[in-house]
Amino acid sequence: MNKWFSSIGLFVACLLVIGCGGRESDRGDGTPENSNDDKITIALLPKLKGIAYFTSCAEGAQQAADELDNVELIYNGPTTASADKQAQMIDKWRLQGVDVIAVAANDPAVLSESLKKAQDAGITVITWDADAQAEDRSFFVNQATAEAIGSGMVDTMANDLGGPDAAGDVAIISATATAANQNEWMKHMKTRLASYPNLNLVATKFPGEDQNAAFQDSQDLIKKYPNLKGIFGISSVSFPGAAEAVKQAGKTGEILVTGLSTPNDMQPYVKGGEVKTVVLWNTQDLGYLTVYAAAAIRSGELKQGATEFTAGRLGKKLISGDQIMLGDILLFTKENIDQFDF
Amino acid sequence: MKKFAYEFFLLGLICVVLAIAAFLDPLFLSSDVQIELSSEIWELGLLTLGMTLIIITAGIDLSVGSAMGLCSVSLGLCMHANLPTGVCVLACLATGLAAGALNGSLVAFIKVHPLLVTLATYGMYRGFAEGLQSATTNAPVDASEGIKALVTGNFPLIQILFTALTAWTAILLGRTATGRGLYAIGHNEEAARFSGIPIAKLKFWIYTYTGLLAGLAAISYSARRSATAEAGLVLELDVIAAVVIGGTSIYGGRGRIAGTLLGVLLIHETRQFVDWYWQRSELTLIVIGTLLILAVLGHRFLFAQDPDTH
Amino acid sequence: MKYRREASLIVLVGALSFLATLFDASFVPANAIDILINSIPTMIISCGVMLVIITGEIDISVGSLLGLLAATLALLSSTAEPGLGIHPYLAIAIVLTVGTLIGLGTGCLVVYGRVPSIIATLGLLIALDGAQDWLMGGGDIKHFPQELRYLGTGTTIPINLILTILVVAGTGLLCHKTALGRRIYAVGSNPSAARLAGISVTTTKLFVFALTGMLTAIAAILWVAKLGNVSTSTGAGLELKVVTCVVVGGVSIRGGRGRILGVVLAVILITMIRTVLNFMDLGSEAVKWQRAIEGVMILVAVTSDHFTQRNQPGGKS
Amino acid sequence: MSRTSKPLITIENISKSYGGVQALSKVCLNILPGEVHGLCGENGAGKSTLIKCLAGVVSPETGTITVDGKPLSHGDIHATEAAGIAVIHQESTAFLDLDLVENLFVGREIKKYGWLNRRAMERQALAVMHRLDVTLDLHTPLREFSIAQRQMVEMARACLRDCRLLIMDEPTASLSARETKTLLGLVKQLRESGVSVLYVSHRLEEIAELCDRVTVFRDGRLVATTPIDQLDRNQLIGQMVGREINALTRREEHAGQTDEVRASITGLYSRGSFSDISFEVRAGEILGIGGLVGAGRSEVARAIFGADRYDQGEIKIDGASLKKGSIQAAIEAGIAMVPEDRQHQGLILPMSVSENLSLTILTEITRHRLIHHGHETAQVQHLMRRLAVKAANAKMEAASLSGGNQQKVVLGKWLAIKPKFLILDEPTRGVDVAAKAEIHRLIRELTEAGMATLIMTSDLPELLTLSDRIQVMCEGRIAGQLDGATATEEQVMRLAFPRSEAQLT
Repeated sequence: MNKWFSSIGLFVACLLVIGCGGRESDRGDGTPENSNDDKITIALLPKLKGIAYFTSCAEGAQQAADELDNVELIYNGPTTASADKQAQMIDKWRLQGVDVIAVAANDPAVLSESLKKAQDAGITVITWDADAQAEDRSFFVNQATAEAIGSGMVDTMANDLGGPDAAGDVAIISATATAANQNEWMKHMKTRLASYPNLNLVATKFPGEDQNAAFQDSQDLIKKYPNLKGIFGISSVSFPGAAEAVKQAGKTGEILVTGLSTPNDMQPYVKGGEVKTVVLWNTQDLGYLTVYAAAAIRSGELKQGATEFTAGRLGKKLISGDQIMLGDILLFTKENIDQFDF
Repeated sequence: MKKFAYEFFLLGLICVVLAIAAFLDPLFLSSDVQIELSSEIWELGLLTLGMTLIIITAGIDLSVGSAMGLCSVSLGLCMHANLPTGVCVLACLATGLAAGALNGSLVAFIKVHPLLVTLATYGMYRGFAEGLQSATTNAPVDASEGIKALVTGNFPLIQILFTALTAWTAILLGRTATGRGLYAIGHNEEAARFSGIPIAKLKFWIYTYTGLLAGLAAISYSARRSATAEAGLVLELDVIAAVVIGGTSIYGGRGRIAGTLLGVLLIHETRQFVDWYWQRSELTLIVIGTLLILAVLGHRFLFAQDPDTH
Repeated sequence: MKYRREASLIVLVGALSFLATLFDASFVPANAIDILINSIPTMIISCGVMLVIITGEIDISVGSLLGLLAATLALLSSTAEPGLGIHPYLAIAIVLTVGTLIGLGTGCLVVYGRVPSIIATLGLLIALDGAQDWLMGGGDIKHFPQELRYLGTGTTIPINLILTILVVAGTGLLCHKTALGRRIYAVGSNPSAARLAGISVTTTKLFVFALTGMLTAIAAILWVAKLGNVSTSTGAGLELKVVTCVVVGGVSIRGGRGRILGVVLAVILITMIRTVLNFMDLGSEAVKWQRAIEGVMILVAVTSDHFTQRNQPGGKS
Repeated sequence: MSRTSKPLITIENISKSYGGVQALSKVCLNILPGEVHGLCGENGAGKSTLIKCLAGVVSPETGTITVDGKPLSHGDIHATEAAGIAVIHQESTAFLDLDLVENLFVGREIKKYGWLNRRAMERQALAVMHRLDVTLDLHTPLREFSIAQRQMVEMARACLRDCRLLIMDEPTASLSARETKTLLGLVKQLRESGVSVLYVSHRLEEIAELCDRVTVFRDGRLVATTPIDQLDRNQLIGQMVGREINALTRREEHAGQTDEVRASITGLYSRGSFSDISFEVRAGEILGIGGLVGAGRSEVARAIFGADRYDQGEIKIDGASLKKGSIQAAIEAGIAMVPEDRQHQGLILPMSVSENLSLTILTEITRHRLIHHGHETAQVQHLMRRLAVKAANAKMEAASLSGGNQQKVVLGKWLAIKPKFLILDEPTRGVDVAAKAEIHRLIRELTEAGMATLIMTSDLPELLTLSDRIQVMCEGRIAGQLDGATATEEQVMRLAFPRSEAQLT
């Protein structure tokens, strides 16, 4: 019996603690959300933290926040590309009462619920980099659609391999088999590849987040397919992995690697010749534009139906429907890569 | 009371965390926030119930998170095929049961060390989950229709279920012959066998039970987020950490459900608050890892009655 | 049959090679060296973890530790932002020291703090992972000095492979030819008897943990030298791979038993599964099941012994 | 034997306590060169603690130990070794995963240029094995050796060093009579060569045969040190327990024995362990099984109890045949077993006495699927009274009891199920004289009340006094049967030895 009383006692005590805490803050509550009406708190959520791509986005975002003196920027994200962790963060921000949540969605389905709740709580939700379900956000800061990215990579590769008649085997090295973004890109890549009849997709590999496995997969592909001409490294792990494998196999120039990356990040391989062209957009500008858009939407300057919008140093940006367009995809090559620093 | 000294110690730690929270950001302690954040605790809580039983027998199950992912995918597949909700839920639970039973039979009947079995199935279940999902739907399945009701409302079914299962597991462990048997196995498996305790049966049963709990956790997760192979990723670390922080000895034979619950609460509150206040995901990891080590050190130096076991 | 486990691992390696040869006649000559080179980090760390497991403890923090050490090395030696660009040899020395010290710290937690090793290293696994992410901050680090990269990519002489062979040979010698090695086995086999025989259990365990830390540092250096890129995911999941290799290699998880040869074979086996699957024409659908297939193979490897030995009488645990 | 007056070892005023319990208080003792010094006392009397102090495993709180006039530093194993003190500990110090040579040299390997010198170690190992007159393969892991063989390795390990004092803590506890004889011979041989031996044993016969002087301990104090020729058996026992104990008497008549066959075992066979085992045990009868260690007795016991599988044969309890390899089925049929290894198989040491006692009757004390604490306490109290378990209360950890009381708890937990057929495997190993007598009394009482009892023991006097009938096993077979009332030790031994060896002796 003693045991039971003690266990119950424990729980009552526990509940009391939480309960007291609750009451206490209820009394002193009501301030955090709308206390600083002039300050707009923007929470910027990347797909994951700690990769160059999103870090440079964050740098751009911080520039914008510094320029707009009424903006306070929070930047945090999961340490792996986990939609679940993103949803947890969105929930927390909603409870903390931020004004805008800007999300680079790892997975629209997983995030849907959290985003809806945030909107219901009166928070402005926009997406950037990767879109969520259209009804879950107001605007999407669109640097490129999945289709544009997919076909962009294929076109770049084909171009580097000799134009429309480019011939040879190509392979894709992705992340995990369930990585939503990569799967979406691959779908469009495959469609686009159909228009290059002589480019033959021989294999797709899923090394996950394991650098060593990405390297090993690339190495094996190079050996197994003697006619391999190109490798798409479509994650931040597989792109350098594939480039390094090509370099160490002594196939520099014979096998080209392409993928998405910031210019600084892949610069050694572009200089080295393993990568002829890196596909990307100006990531700093993307972060910059996102913060400007977020502030404008929150303050009511930017409403649905607008067709144009001025974003600081970027000048006028087009809006099509509910998508704010960043502009063109950039191609970084040996010649121009030194001009960019992000 | 002396018997529950460690539980009070944990309670004290929770109070310290909450006091720090109250000092830094009282909003965190408001009931709204606490209730909202608690939606993440149920899966962790469910899995720790089974894990406590397993660790008390000196076993371990590294595969719970992966099994949860596999269950979630099987739920998603059934929903994708437009099967009735009941069938989907049953399929999910059956998957968990099967995953647990595989672990259980290898541990109990083939007598492979549980660390080895579940180390292997940890990779295998996740591999199957990812394979299944990418080979069929190739995306998480929205599970909001039908099972959403399980996690919403004033008294969501999942919480009632959790409470009931907690009570049941606690009684089982503290007051029944089965519970006595589990402790006996944990302390000295050979002597338990010579006393006629059905070791293989009990072991098989607890791993299977844990599998079933993984199925339940998968339903809860899928209803909150979506049915995906990502469900339960690295959750096993939290589960083991919570059980061990709760005072269960990794060597077996010692542990109580009350402690486990407090362990869950401590990990949950700490994690949520660090996430909430500092907004640095990596800091949360450092804090949780350190907390685990400190809690065990604390247990050793403040409460060790058996300094020379192992 | 003393070398039963080794024999069956050789058979498995042979069977896999044969299977791959069916798809590509030149599989073995073309890939043997590369498979060995790709197995280097796992191989080196497995040597340390094997010793830890033989003493009856376990270390599951090595993956995070490798990541943290690789990040440290990258920050110290990278010539571009945010690296400090200090001389690579100095950086290597620092990383080796840090690795050994962290290993020693782990040992102290286990030996003096009497925290069960699986729990202590689980805590470190989580905490060091966070520390790695904290250090890395911005993103991948590249631009390593040539002296460092040469360790991993020196084309004519694979220095990293030679180093690995030295580590493996050293571990073998330690195990079978030195008093310390004997004591490591003795401690795992019967700790109280070891104490009575005048062996310091404390020192022995501290030594194996510190050694594992140092070997992890070597693996981290070679990892960076080989791949030329450090990210926040570097080393993730390596600990489970290492433990899997060690137990598949026939080291008893209860301590006291195991040989380096088995572990080496197991590392090769588990590393080559990926390459063999890559060389088999799995097709675009089957490749999605690669991880599941690997999982099943590991489960079979881990449990096979128990199925075959089940009918022997009087199996004392 | 030359007796110099100057002692080799002088122990003065040694005290040691563990958590408030005084294990040794102000003990003074000296050991002369070339003497075999017996050490007696009930379990918990302080013998083991004294040995640990001498061995440098624990450091005493007060007092000094001097070797040849030089003080020995406390708690330093290496200093002890350097002083020429070697110990064969009571608990097994074998490294089962290491081979024989490795075991012999663990902790003091022979090195050459820093590397192990295997050849030199093998040479020395062979030499010492030769000296001990045992032949064992040098490269077999100890796991594959029998208990007795492992004991020999421990002996060899101690002999390997040129020790001046050899401490032996119950070295014959798990040895058969023949092996004991070899060992005693060896001790005598050591004495001849001038080595002192501190010999701890519960077996008074050995003490009488071997020792020059005997020191008796009781409750952490030294009672007396007496030359053996001034002491008879009963005085010795009297010193140990502080009161007279009725010495065991042979069972005079088969009281309570019936013709009702309780257990019948026919043609039991297990590959590699035993074959052709057939016998019957009747209600009210004690069947003793003798034989050398490793003859297969324990294996038969385990097979009957369902702890091990067997290949052929049948076991019937009250005419109903028993399911193979299931302890639960055996218990249901009314079989109980007190296993050989009390600490690992008999008891769950970290659990309380109460929990240990109720482990076999969990279903009985369960009401509405919950354990009923009232019923549990009642049952436990009853058992503790009946067995006279000396424990402060039932909530004490079983580990804190003395060996004899622990064994009573093991017995008690089986009496709780009211067994029809009780198997006892080495029931009094490491149990002090008083507890031993009580256990014997209890076994007889229960048997007379209609239980069938099967007892396996290496202790010949125990076998002869308790059994109604004796069967002797040799190399996995039953070598012959003797009548309990008339059998002699010689008869048992003759059957116990394999043929070829019997001719030699």
